[in-house]
Amino acid sequence: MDGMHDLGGRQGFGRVEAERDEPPFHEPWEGRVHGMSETAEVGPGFRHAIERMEPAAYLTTSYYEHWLESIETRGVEHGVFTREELAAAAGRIAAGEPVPQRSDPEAAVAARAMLRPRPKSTYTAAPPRHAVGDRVTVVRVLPSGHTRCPGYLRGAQGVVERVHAPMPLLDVFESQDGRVQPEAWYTVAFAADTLWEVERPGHTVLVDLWESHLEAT
Amino acid sequence: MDGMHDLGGRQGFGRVEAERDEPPFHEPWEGRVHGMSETAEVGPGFRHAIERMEPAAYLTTSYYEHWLESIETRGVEHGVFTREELAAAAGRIAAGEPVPQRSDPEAAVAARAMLRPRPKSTYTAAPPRHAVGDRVTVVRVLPSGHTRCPGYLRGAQGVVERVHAPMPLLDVFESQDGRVQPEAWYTVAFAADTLWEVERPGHTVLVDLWESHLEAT
Amino acid sequence: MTEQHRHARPKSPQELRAAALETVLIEKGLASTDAIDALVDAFEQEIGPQNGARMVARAWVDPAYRERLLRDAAGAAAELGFGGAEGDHMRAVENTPDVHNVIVCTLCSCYPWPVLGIPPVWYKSPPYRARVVREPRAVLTEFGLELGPDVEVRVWDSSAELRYIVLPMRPEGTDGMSEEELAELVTRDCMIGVAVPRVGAAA
Amino acid sequence: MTEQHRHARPKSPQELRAAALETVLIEKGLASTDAIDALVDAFEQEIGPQNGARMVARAWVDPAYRERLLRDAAGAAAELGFGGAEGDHMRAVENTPDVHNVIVCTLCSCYPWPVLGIPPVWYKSPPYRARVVREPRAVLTEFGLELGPDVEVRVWDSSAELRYIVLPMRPEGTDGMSEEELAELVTRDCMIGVAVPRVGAAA
Repeated sequence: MDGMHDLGGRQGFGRVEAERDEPPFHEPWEGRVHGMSETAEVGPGFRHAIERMEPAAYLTTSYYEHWLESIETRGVEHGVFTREELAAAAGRIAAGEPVPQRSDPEAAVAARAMLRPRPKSTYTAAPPRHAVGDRVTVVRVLPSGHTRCPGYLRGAQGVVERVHAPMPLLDVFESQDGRVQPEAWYTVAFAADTLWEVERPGHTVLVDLWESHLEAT
Repeated sequence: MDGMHDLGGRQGFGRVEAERDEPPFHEPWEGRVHGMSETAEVGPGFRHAIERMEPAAYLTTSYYEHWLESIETRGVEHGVFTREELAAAAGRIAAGEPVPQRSDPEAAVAARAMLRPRPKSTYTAAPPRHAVGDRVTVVRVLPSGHTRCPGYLRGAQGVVERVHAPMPLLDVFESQDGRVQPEAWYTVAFAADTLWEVERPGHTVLVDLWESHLEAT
Repeated sequence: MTEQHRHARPKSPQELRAAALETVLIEKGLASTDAIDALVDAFEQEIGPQNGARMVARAWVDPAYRERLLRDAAGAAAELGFGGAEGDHMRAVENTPDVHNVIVCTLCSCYPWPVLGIPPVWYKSPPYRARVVREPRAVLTEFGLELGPDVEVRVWDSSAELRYIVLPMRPEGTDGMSEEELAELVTRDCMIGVAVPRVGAAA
Repeated sequence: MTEQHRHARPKSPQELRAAALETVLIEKGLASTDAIDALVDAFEQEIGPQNGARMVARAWVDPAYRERLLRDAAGAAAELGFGGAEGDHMRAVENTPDVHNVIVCTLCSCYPWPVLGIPPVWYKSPPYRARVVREPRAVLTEFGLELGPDVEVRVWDSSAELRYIVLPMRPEGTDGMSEEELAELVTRDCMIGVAVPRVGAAA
């Protein structure tokens, strides 16, 4: 979707401002949000909930505010909790009540295990239609919902750099309706000067795309 | 350029909020800005100065703030005045000094005449390369500077609906270097379902494009 | 009219910026108070959608004028004394039972000033500019306009040099009306294409 | 560690929102304090660019490991105990005298957590995501990295499911160094591709 999140190649942004010796979380609430996002089940569509943010809100809020928004939006949309429950809890916290504590040692072990090596899922799908070195064209009409194909590639021509084993097309997988559509996927190389008027010498942009994003040239 | 101004087809925006019985200017300063913009010569590039605004600033400021920004930016860039002069004047105004008055009856007459019928310029150029009914493709690599071709059309295919007499290509004309490149221009019709996944039934989007924006299909 | 305002302390940062800019331009001899006043007065007193409405009403009662309007809208506007900046090149696009037209400028806020005046804020807003090219029917519904499924919607993205005005269909039940009465049915929104004229519903 | 924080009144609207959300999730039994704590602790104490740096240093001293890293980065990470969320699929891309690699995620902020930790704010910021695919050399210059005109810049937009890490070139003058000393030269920015390792310049 052509949301504000689809930033590649957009102009008008200023310098990249890097902070020295940056901590993983700048405030404790950021860590709590990260932890909740990874461990609490509030339904699918993590990224799509962020992508649907109103553009000015997207640009003027921080990364972990985006995550917070995503958990809230999905929890409400999937019927896990209501806006009223969030507001009531905020009222109690603002009045000085502490955040309740709940211990679940098994969940803590499982949470830590998410950040250790684990088996990969494998999927079967039709054989890949493209091979390394093939010229491919990105489809021009991209999904209006979630997609892993950046808008700047619409209709662009590239060359297959690598072919990967099948994976679910995430455009569909994240669409919240439970469908899984495994497909071959590819790393595709694009000469930047076929995408934009760019600095010289030109560079190469490489993007991982699924078969649904591509047609043979 | 892919600035924030290039809004066509971008998603995530909310309802269109219409105001009843809206006046031409909501505050007197808006009228002053409109009048200054039309009558004071601060150099070319009116739109490009707005297009270069930082995206969040573009989205969170009003139309006449964009105009104000454009006059300030161009005045400074073209050496007409300095940021320091603007700041000093702001200090005097904030301290209670009135805006000075200057009468120029001839300029007032000329200003009003701008909003009356006036002769059109005519330009000569090579004959148009495309005719009504021709299929054309919008070029994929658009200018990184000012352009009148919206980004959502990159690489799109359409049909010439009308051919117009030559006009300067504004991509170049507004680029502040004085070049004038008259070209044939066209109204081109695009089936919306070739641009985006759209509502049914599909609609047609018609855009005025110059020859430089098009190639034969 | 602005004597009072320009002597009062600015109430907002924007007003202060604008006053500072006017001060600098005046002091450098690059702007004149009365030229700015003349433009403000023109848009506040004379130029607005009533101009376009007169053209539409004329086209409804005078088939030859309608032809000239559709062939050369700037010329047809000039016949009634309208023209100039943002209207040197204009085109009128005609609604029919099969086609409904809507005007937008996705890149900026291009608009035919001489015949419609200053565009409304919503026309200049990101939601309208972003959405109406992609989902015009959804936007029109928000304006209260439901089109039949067989009507082709044409969205004119006037980002170049031609300014557009919609020539709406003359509504039913207006047979006995004078040109002046007809003009009163034609609102700004009808000429942008987010509304259609209705008897007894004019602004 | 957060006992203190969760009993203090929130200092910002974001902190209040986050505390309200945690309250609701805990009260519904959908989250547990110690699972959240476990993830926070993991990123604050254990997981960070020091993991990726160990892999890079190993690859510099062990050609067989380098081969495995380039063929299957997730497998090579697992050899050192690193892996999991946002790193189940990883790829290492190797800088050479002719090719310089840079990592970005234009659509989101995809990043190989198990080997680089939480991405820095600038990596997640609109300026980096918008600009580095279009004008990487300008962005690299802002980071103090000037590449020769003959070097091909490859920008990897990791918006799908594969997470990338740059394998930088081993700098000159490091012949006598141990694997641990080498790892200290490898900063996070070197593995994103906005810097290169320099002797005496490590973070």
